[in-house]
Amino acid sequence: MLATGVTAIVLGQRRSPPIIPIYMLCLLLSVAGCANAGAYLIADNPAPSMMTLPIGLPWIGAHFALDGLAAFFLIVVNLGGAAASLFALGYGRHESDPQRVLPFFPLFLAGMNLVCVAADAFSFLLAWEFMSLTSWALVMVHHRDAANRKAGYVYIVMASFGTLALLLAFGFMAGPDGAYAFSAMRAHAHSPAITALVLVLALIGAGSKAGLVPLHVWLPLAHPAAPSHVSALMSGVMTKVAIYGFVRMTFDLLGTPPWWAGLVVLGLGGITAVLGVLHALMEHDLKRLLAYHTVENIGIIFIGIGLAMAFQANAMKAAAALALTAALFHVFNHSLFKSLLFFGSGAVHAATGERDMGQLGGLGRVMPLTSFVFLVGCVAISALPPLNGFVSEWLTFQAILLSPDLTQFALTVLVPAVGALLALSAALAAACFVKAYGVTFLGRPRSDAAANAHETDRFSLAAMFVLAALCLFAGILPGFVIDALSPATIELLGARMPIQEHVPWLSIVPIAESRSSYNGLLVFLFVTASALLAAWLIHRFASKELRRAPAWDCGFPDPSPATQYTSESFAQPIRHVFGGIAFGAREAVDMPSPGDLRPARLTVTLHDHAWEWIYNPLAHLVYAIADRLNYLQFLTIRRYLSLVFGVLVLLLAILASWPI
Amino acid sequence: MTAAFNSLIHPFAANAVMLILVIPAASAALLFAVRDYRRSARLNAFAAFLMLLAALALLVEQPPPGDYLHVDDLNIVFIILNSLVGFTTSLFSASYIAHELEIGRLTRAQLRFYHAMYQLLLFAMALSLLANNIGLMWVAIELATLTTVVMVGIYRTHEALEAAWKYFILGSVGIALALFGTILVYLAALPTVGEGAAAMIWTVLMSNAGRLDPAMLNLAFIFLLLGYGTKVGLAPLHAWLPDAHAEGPTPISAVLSGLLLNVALHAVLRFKLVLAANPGAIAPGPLMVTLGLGSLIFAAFMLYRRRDIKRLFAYSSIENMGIIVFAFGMGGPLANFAGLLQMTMHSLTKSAIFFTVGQISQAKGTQRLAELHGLTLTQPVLGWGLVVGVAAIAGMPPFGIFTSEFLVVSSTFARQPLLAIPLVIGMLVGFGALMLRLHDVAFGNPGGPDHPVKSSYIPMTLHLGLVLMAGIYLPGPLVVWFQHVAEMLH
Amino acid sequence: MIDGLSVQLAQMALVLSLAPLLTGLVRKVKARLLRRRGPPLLQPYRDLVRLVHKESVVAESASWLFRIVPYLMFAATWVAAALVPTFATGLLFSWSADVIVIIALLGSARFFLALAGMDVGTSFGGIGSSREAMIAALAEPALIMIVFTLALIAGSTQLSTIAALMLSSNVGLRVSLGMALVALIIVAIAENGRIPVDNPASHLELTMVHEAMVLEYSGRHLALIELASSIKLLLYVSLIACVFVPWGLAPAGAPLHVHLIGAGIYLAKLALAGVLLALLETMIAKMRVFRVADLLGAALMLGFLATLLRFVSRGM
Amino acid sequence: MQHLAFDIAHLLAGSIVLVSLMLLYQVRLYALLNVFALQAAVLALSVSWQAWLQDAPELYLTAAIALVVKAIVIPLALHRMIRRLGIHREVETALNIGPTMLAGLALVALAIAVVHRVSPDANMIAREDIAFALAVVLLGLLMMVTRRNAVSQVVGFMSLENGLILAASGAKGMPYVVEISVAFSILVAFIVIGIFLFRIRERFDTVDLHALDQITGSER
Repeated sequence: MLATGVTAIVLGQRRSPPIIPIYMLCLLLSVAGCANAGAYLIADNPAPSMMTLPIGLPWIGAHFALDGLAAFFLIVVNLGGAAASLFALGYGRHESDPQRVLPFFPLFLAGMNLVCVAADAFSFLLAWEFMSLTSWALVMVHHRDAANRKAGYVYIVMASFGTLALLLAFGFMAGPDGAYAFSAMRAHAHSPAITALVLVLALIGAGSKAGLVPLHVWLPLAHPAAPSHVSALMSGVMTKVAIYGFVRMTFDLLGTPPWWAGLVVLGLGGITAVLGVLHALMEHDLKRLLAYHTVENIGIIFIGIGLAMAFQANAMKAAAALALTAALFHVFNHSLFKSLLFFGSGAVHAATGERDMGQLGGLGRVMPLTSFVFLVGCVAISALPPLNGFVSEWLTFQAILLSPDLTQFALTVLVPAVGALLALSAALAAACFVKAYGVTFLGRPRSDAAANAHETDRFSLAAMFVLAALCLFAGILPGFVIDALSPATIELLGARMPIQEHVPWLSIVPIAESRSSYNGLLVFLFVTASALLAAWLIHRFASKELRRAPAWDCGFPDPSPATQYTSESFAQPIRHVFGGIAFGAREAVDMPSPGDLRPARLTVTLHDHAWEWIYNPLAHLVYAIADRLNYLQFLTIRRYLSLVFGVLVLLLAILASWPI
Repeated sequence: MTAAFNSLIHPFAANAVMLILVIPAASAALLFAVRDYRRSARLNAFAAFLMLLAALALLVEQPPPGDYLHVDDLNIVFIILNSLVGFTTSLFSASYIAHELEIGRLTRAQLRFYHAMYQLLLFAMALSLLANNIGLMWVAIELATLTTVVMVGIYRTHEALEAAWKYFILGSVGIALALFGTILVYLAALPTVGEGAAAMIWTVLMSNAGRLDPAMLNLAFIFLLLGYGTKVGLAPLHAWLPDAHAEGPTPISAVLSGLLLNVALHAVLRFKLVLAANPGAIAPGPLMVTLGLGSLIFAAFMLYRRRDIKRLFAYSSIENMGIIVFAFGMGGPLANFAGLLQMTMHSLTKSAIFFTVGQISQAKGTQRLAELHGLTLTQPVLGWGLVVGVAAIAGMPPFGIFTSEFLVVSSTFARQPLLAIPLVIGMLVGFGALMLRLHDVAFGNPGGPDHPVKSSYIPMTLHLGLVLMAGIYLPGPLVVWFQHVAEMLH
Repeated sequence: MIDGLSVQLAQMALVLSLAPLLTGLVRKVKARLLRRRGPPLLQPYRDLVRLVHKESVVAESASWLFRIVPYLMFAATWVAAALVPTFATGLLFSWSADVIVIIALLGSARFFLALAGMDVGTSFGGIGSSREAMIAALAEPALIMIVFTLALIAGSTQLSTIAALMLSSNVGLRVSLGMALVALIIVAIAENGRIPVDNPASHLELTMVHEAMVLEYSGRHLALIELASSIKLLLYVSLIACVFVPWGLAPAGAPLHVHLIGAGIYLAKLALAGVLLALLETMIAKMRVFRVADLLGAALMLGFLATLLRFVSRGM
Repeated sequence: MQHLAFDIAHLLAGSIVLVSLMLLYQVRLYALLNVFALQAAVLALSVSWQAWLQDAPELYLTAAIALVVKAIVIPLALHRMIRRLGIHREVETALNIGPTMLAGLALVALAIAVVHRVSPDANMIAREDIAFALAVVLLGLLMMVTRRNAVSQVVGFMSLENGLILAASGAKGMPYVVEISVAFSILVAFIVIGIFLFRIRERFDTVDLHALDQITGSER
């Protein structure tokens, strides 16, 4: 079995200090993993391969299985891993203390691989929590910064909270006699009550890892805190492993989910998508912005999953297959472009030492290649054709359009609303990345660091270009990806989308030609062709001379770059529109009286409802109880004795009144 | 007494059992005599090692139960664990105590005393584990208590003496209650078993537990649970535990957390078995579950406001004891197995943590959490050792406690979902507190002085290695053995 | 196949050639309504030619992106327009992109234009981009909702299919359609930066959106952008036309004269739409930028309501 | 005859309970010590009665220990200590006398109620004795809990122990009663010495280290 191989070798290798060999090794192993899983998916009628090791929980052993779903997620994991390793070959040199990164990076990869192949509750949870632990260690790499320590703390607590939720869920599915093997759980039929509980717990567990609102609070803290290649892994890959856990539990282990589960997941997904992107719009820290975007994309994926659940509950297999394919496709896409974008931010960070967009700007001229691939990533994540982000959202829309056939009224009311939310989040994402790219790479540099930046190293560029190429490929030839996803959907739903590879012109047809179809390749060709045509015509028959001149700017050329729009000012109109609802945003203008020379100030306060309504109260509660109980630490011996005495008398009284 | 043995117990096994008792007793006497503290430390470790060998010998052959001593699967687990941790701790204490002498916290006289007491403690614990006679068991535990009281107070600081005094008073009351319970058990057995020593022999009690007077047994169990529960450190009987851990020498904290709590727990388990075997008596399970949950949640919250690192981990011991008692209270093969595993893992991990903490406090010259920062930078081995230890004790994979907590929670949830909720909450709260402190201690910008650490890392690494192995792979024989014990406890 | 191709090519040429005319028409009518003589109908063509032959001045602080955006934008818009049936449904490549894709193509055009607005690093560019982003963030979901309504009625997101269904007049009058129409008109006005959302003729810095973005452009680049925006206007007009007043659309494989009739009718539709738009723009005043959000929000609500109606009951 | 013997045993046991209640009633330390000495004496009496009853000679030893150590030595020691350490003579109560007495009565009732559950077929003497012993134990604890002075708490602990001895002696043919009583006397001695060493004047909780250094002369 591959992943165990990864673990073994990784464990063997981990202690050696030098950077190159470790990342090389990770790269090779990840590529091998990709190849293996890919081979499994390509193979016609693949048979799931099982394996049991005599480790882990005694009298059960550790089961591992490789099936379609696992194989697909293995590809996602190892693709991300390979890219991250490649990137780290260059980026790792900038690391201040690599010996805090090197041991855990391979272990982190191994943990994620293990989660995907684990086939019994114990090894699943072990790998899951191991993944959390190693990633926590990676978050704590730059531990001298108090903010990072807080991030690590919030992260590890949320992670173990999620793990405990999953643990309870598995405990339910395994039953009192402890049938922890997935095969046993599948065979076991679960009562509705148990199914409901398990679903809720699984949603909490996986959601807290994936960053589902309101369990997302750790994510924008922890992801930026880690080194960029790790952030890419956490954001692009680890959240996907969480998705894997959810899909595995709901579709595979529980069997057909009830329709209301689809309702819940849909609603949460929609809210998550919009809130995530709104938060991202308000951010001015590049990596935090990307992290919040992960929240948004998780929402989109959960919308797809929710649709699939709803369809499955109504026995609309084809539709369910479409929805699930859309979700998984988006998983794939997001792992690609989110890694790409985090790499980009890492490159920027390495070149300028800045993450605050307020200090950046104009990098497009000093780092042309980076800015180009970053642009590709932005277009992809903004769901614009002809790149891959659009395809998965398009598929999701197609799935939504099938949902009027759902029988439950609640669903038929909710689904269009979710569709609106999805569209809204897509549009906002575009706005957000106009902001991110425009403020960071365009305009004039806002600091010397930005002005004197320089292009990053070859490895980093290579990693980013590979990912960009993959984004383009998945965007213009989505048919192949969809076909590669079919084994998973067949296993989980017993249905698949129509085979795409025979469709003429390589276009994709979700249900029927007459209904809807999309051909990324042609659109791409048309756009490039007509753009080139226009350029050629104009340069051929009309002028092509060009003159550089100072910016006109309506005749008010401003010397200082500070007059450019910053990320805050860019987001201001959108904050006006949504801020009131989403953040309870308040603006306070402090305008000096005439003749007063002090500058006017505009202060904006945003609130994160999740923190203010859930987490801070909880923390306060815990501390309050802790304070109350703490008195017990400083009692006199007599009082302690009276405690003992009280318990004794209480027990005796109970005994005296015990019915025989 | 020896006469009784030779007549009752098969020679070879008798030797093994005898050795377990004689070695520490003899070496205790010897150590009182030895002047040079280095030699005495070496002797101490050597004796502990011999004791470990003797304990392992019990695996080979177990003698038939005698009037006073008996060996069964249950107490073999405890004995081997005890002698193992006792041995490693003696290794650790050798270097630790030497350092204490250098910085002048202890005098040579006290050192002699210390080593002798150490062996005496081992002897007392071994005796109470091996005792087949509940009166003997009681005596042994009283002896162990008194020894540890003296050890806790050995620094003669104001806090140390107060802690020792508190421990002494509460301990004496506990002892008294336990004795009353023991008498009640005897009275319960009197009508059926008849007068004389037979009515105090555990095996005899077990064999006709069904016919003992239930009401009397209930009464007895309450007293025993409270009496020995004080030693286990169950809230609200725990008051002595944190101070005793915090103020005593660190090796003693390790022994207290790692061993003495288990010994008391063993006593409770014995009587639980008697009670469980009696149809008329109340089920002991709910009582233990309640106490366990209470201790778990209470300790979890108490962790937040701690200022002293050793007190912190003392409370985490209470927390773990709560989980263990909860597991045994739940009963059933899975939960019992989990309880045993958790107990073993806790002993190993917690003593390892105390080793680390002791070295840390020696390196930094303080136990105050507020003054410990960024240890992974200044003392990489200690810092990361602490990280690993805390991760293990907090139930993180791939360490053994994860396995046991997995079993406890999942099996509980499958049977009593409502019980699992507070359990999980308690675990989570405690986890949060431990992690919070760990972040401050192990990470961040270092401060304060840094003395080099001379004591050896071997015990710590050994324990953590074992815990790690248990988390990934439990050897088959061990599993079979634990399962058998779990069945027996069922 | 062949006639499909010919229709496709004809349409591409048609939109390219007609777009400036429509813009000119609107300007002319507006001027007349304002008692001015106004520029001649063909003025836009002249402007384009002149601009194309001028040298283009690029700010020093502009990056490589600044210079390719006009081409990308033009291409995206043109391709999008080429896929909306104007006078015939039988477009060869209509299957390669459904209406969602068309919207998304316009979206990417806007995306790049907004980037270009921020590229030079002037304050006005930023104003334009951020306001455009805000408008788009509301307009696109509304558009998607409208598309949902249509798609749910027609059971397809292919414009040709939708148009064909609308043509086959068994649709009848529906509440949802009405709502969708109103919403679509609002969105169209917003997307094309017409009054009351934005004033294409305005150069008062603080009120302009689209103009602010293209402030730094000149020469051929400006020409392409102008052309693209007039194509966009044409696109929306023909979108509304082919969905809501599909009469005269030549079905696929119809004989040539039908196509010619269709083209004639299409021209009539365009003229009508231009006059109506001019009327509207002269009648109402431009609103403050932040009121736009309310307007578009209303459109979004309408679209959502229409979709919801479709979801809960087929009849509406 | 036999019946009469049981009655006498019960009488003695009951009177010990009575004396425990009297202990709770005391407000002056000296009086407290005297009453405690009385209790020890009564205990010795009852233990020796049990010895005669069960003709278990070793119980006489226990009785002797009770008489000598607890009725004479320790009270005297405490007397001297009070004088030496200048502990003021009042019994400081955490709970006033009246409520304490009520609580004590409630505890006695509880003890009887609990033991009443024991099936009567267990031999009578044990059953009744246990009831009284339990009562004494609980009252001793109550004493420790509701009195603030170290001395009175020691007294409480010792009366608790008396209860244990009572139970042990009542248990027919129970082995090691002597050993247990010895062990406990040692324990009590430890506590008393502790009080003396640490100069615990008023409270259990505050140990006076300075005094300790004087005594042991250890350098710190």
